Amino acid sequence: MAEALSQYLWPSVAYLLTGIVHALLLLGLVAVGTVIFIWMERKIAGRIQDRLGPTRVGGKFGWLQTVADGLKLATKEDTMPRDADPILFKIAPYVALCASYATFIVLPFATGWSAVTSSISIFLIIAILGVEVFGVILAGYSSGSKWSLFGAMREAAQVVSYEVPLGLCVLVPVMIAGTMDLNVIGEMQRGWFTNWLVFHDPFTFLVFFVYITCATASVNRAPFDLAEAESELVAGFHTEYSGVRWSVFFMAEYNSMLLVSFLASILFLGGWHGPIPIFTSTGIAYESSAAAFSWGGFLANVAGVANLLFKGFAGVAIMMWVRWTLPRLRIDQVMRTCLKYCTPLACFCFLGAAIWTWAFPGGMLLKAEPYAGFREADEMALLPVANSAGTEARGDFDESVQSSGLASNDSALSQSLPGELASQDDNRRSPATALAGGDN
Amino acid sequence: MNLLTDPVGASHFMAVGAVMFVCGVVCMATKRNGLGILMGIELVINGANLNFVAFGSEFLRRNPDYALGVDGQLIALFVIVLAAAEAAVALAIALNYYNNRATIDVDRADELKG
Amino acid sequence: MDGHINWHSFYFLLFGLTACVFSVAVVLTGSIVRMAFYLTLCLGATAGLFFLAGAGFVGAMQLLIYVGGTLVLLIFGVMLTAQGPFVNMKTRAGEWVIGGAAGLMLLGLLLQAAFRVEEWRGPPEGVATATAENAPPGEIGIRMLGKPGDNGKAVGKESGYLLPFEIVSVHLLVVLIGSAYLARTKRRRRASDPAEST
Amino acid sequence: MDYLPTILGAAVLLPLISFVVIVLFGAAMRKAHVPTHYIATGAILGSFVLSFTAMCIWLSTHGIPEVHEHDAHGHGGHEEHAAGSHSAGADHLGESLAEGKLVEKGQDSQFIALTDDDHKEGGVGKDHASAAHGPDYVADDWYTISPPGIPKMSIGYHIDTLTIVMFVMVTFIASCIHFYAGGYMHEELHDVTDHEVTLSDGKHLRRPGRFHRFFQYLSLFCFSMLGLVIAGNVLMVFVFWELVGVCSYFLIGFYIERKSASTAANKAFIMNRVGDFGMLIGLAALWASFGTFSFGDVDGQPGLFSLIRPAENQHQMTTKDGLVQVGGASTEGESGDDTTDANASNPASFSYGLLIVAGLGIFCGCVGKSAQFPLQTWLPDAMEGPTPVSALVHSATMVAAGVYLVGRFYPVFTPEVLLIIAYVGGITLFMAATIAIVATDIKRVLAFSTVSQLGYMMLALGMGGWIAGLFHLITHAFFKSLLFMCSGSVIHACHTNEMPQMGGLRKKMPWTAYTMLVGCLAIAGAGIPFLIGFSGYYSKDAIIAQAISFTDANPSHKILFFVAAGGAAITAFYMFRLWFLTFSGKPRDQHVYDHAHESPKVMYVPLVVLAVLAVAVGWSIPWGTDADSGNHKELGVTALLETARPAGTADGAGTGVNFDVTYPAEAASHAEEIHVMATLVAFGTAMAGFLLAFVMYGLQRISAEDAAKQFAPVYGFFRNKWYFDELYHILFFKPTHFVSKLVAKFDRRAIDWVVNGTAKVARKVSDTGDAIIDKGLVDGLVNLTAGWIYSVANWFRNVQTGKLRQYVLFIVLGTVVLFVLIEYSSFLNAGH
Repeated sequence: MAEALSQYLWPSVAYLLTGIVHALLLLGLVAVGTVIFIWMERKIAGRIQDRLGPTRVGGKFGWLQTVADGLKLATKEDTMPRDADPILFKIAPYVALCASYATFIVLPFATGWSAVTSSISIFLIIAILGVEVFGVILAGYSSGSKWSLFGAMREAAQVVSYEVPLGLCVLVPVMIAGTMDLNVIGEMQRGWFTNWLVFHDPFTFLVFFVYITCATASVNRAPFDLAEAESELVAGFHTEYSGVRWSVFFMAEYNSMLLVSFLASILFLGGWHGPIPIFTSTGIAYESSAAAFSWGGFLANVAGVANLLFKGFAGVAIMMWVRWTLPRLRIDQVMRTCLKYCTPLACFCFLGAAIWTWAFPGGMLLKAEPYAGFREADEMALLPVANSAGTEARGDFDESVQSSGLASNDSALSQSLPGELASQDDNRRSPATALAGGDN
Repeated sequence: MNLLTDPVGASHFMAVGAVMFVCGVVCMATKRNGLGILMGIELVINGANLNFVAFGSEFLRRNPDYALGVDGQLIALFVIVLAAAEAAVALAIALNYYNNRATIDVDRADELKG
Repeated sequence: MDGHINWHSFYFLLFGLTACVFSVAVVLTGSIVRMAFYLTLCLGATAGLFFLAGAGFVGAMQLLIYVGGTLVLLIFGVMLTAQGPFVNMKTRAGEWVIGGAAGLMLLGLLLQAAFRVEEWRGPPEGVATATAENAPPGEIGIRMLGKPGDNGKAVGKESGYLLPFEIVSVHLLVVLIGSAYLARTKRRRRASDPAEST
Repeated sequence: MDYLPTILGAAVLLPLISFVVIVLFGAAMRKAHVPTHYIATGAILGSFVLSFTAMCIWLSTHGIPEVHEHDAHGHGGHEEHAAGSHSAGADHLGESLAEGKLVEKGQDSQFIALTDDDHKEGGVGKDHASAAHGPDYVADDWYTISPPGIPKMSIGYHIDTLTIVMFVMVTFIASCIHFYAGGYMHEELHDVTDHEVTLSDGKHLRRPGRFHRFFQYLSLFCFSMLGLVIAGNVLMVFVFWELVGVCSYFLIGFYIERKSASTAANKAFIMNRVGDFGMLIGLAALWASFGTFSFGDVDGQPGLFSLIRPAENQHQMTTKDGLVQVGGASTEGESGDDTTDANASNPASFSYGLLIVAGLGIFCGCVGKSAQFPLQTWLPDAMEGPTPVSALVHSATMVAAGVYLVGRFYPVFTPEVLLIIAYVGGITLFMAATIAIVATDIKRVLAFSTVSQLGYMMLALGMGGWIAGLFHLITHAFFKSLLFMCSGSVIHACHTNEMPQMGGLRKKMPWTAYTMLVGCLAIAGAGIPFLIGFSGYYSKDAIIAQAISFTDANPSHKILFFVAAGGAAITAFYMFRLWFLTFSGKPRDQHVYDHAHESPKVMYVPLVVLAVLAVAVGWSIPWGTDADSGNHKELGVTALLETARPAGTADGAGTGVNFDVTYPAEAASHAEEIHVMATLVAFGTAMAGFLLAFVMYGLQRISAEDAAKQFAPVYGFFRNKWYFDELYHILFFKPTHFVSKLVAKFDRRAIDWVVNGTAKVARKVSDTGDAIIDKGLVDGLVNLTAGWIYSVANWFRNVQTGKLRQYVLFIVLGTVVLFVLIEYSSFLNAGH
């Protein structure tokens, strides 16, 4: 988009404009998402508690209720306790929101549709997500209230602890794919739903549920919402917040939920690929994230985004369902769940999946003939090259390497490729093993 | 030189690193709070780390062949990990100190004075 | 002119200034919690600088370990050792002067060292550094497992890091146990009764 | 076959495991009231099962042994035995002997020609385990200790029929003894009051029971004995040999608080060391000469036996080049005319003397272990140990080890050594038998009887009766363990060892009495002549037959025959004296009699089992006929041992070089005339002894007291065990004391004076030096330096404020200064 615009504008302005548009799109997703989530939550809670939920304000199914809520929050008086640390108190909600919002920078929404293509995107997401707790702690501490402080402490302890099993769970698909690039992990699951990693082997199937548990805990949703246990801590770290700042915390929370749901879809549930490969089998979808622009591919990607959004919203709905169904755990139970069950289980699954992948390179239910596009995605993970070079490399790769046509800034990797390709009869070989094996 | 148009080099990174380093040192020298000193140490370490990464990078040099390459990143990784370890131990010591003295003022910890 | 904005340099300015400003803020602020917050921002900006230098993995690591882990730990320490909500331990003016002077001297020294070597000043003009790609983490992993890089242009300079890797692993384990031992709950002595604290 | 080493190795290790388990958990088990002996008994029982399995495997692979000699005589010719190459040669020798010919030097060539012919004729002949080929054996190393380059030291095995027979015997008897000991030692389960130990305050010692310790030692004992038997090389033999010694030390000194027990243990140990010293010399001689330790051929490397009796020389004693020649040179002059024969070995050409030294040395060890003259005095004292230990030591393990070793090393012994063995055995036999006549302690009678029987075995071995000696070892093991356990049962019932306080116990304890009677009959060699008999009947017959055959060949050594025959008579006498004194007649001590009771079942059941075997172990069971050769097969100890006979010894040990002695083939003693005569002699002498005992002690027609008074000097002489202890006291103890006193005096007077004088002078000198150099110069310098450092450091300590932040500043300033200095110096350098 930036390139297209730069034909008409100064490059710098075009660059800035593009960035702003993208950011606004994402922000819109977050804001609208939050509004929808609030409504969803109320309706789901109502249904689960055998009542109707909000109906009075108006609109079909009472959807105007949440708009009214938003108006109320925006116009509410913004109070601050006398003992609070003013700077930190004001800035804390934005730290939390920024942290959860910044993760979208590397999240792919469809084939090739990510703001920044990074080879370590999943790692980056996990890292940035960890910063969110910082805002919570700051909020809790700067409020000058013991309820807030307790809530913040609980949240910090819980989130820091749950980052360990969460990271381990994420490692399983990363290991199977051999890359930390979410684009590649998503592309790898193209095709029928049997290609989804959750069906890759029994261990990924198990670790998917461990992931759901840990993710729920790390975004502080019930039954792990110790940090804002109303009955004990009033409202936890945001006890003293009101108005817009409070709603910013709310946005951060719902945003995190949406994010972990997206991650669950991309890591385990096929990402933006549907269960039935309509666009892939008709051939109009992009074959890889490096493919040239085409309207068919664009259409397919739009459908993919819808797919991913659906999965993400479904995940959030499930979290709500869980919240209104299960009672809250005690803090020691929360910690025990993390340290005594989730962590060992995740370790076990990691080992199991490693052994399984080594023993059955194709996975359990994966089709005998995997999707051909993956091979290219595989190469892409290996080659930090410009997009055009990647398509060229597909044709006659050896030649391009010989003629140093690749604009790679890491010759070690490009040199390793011929040997790696020669031995790559099995398309499912992970890039990491190929790299280690073909390197001499 | 115009920083907005000219490419930056390792020197610029080193300058930022130097500022962080000095801030860390001053922090260590002036803060009486033990944890403040700890933060000063973190600053110092990060300043140094920045230099490693800058020297490892091939984009920041006149002649990319002279860059450290991945080695710089690796050393930076090790430094980060060791700093984390150091922070954990230092924090444990600070907590212990606090448990014994009910204060965290390092000026009170001068009993080793001979 | 406008078309020649070097975005790489722009981002460097952004992150570098953030880092510098907030590191100075760390020194100047009195509240320990604010210090921690400024430190977070400073370290986050450093992570950004790492990305700019092409060390994406290190940057992510920095975010994960420092900002996400170590600083949370630090905040814990702050909360556990803070008696009142905001504790200030005032530093005497003389110390500020001496410390500042020493710091300035050191800064001068380091800056002149940094800009001394022509070769470090950056690539020649016109080279597009904005395309700086982050190296994939694969090579870092392989090097950590002890395989020397076969980067043809720097033979002899690069070697495997298996031994340091192992040492650091063991070191981490030791630290984990040691700090758990040090920080484990003990009978808390009252400050008002120095006779008890032996 | 391949499993044999594994099976037997497991059989060896089982007792060791039991030992380790009891060592580790014994004390805990005692506290928990878990009987420890289940472990030990289970282990040894397991060993027995394994050994028995091994024997079955061996028999199934090698077939039931065939018997040649009897056939040869029965058919009066050897032409039809084309298949058995050995049998022909042996038969020939036997026949020539039977015709009264002496075996001349020249027969060797004839013998070799014969075997050559047989080989040509009997091409399809089955490869028998016969002497001409050497016995079948399995030998290999489990583990090699030494690095390559030096003579190999390894842990290996050497398994032949002898090994297997010994295994079965040892494990079986040990199993019985373990069972028995479980009952006998039950007192040790709880705290024990030792009435024989009086403490300084007049009370008796009270100590915790050592039940588990007893079984732990017992297990170790069995392990060492089995290891000794399976050992594949001399080094291993020596190690286990010493282990056996140390176990006996532990067990004899089991009641360590009793002074007599601890002295007896020490005595046994030291006496054995004396013998072992000789053995070490022998081993050194062997090693120096042959450079190998292993018996058999391992990995193609020839072992001791093949080196001494190589197959190329028809297993006759041979040398190799390069041996120490001194021995050979010294004997050359004396035996020059004996060595002219072309085919026979040429003793003078190799270090024959060294071989004699080796043989004598090894026999020295056996003398110590088997309590032969003149080291026999420890064995009776060893009665201080618990009776099961005595049973084990005297039958299957310790003393048997000596005889076993003589049997194992048989190929190494030269005729001279054998003759010495025979004489030592003879002296021991007679001396011990006479002492046994007058002993009153029931266990001592048995102890001297053991010494005497061991003398028998040595005598037989020394006279060339390899099978006779080892056969007697086996049979003796059974009936002697039986006898000891019976006596233990009696002691258990009466709480006394003295026979004069017993009498009439037959009615109180019938099981013990009749099983002991069986034992007495067996040791006396009772049987119906030429028909059937107790086991002792066969083995004693074989020995006496060997004696006859040997003395026929060497009339000048006729005395050995008389010793053997007389010994048989005395044996019968003292055994029945024991039985009559103990079990028949009227009770001499009513209190003891009233107190006596039959032992518990766990004790007398092993007695019955052993009694059955004491009767039957000597029998040979006909086992059909071999289809190929037409030879009879027999299943029996003798037949089995025959298959293990060391190569080259079937036709006698040859002729002595230094002594005038000729060894007939052992087969010669099976000749009809000799056999008949031996049976008659054995039966007659045993009968005479029995009758005398019956008259004196059974019917009490002749008063024993009167006889003792009448022969007072002889009686006293016997009673005091031929004054051996006193002799040793005068011979060794007193001179040592005297010399050590002298040495002590010299030490105190002369050496101390010199040492003290030197010390005084040195002190004077150092005092002077100290005053001038040390105090003045060195101290001054040191103090000066220290003072200076002190003042400097005192100044520096002001810097050490302990303020952390100050230190940081110092570091910063230091860095800045350092850089400035470097900068400045580089600036200066650039200026130049």
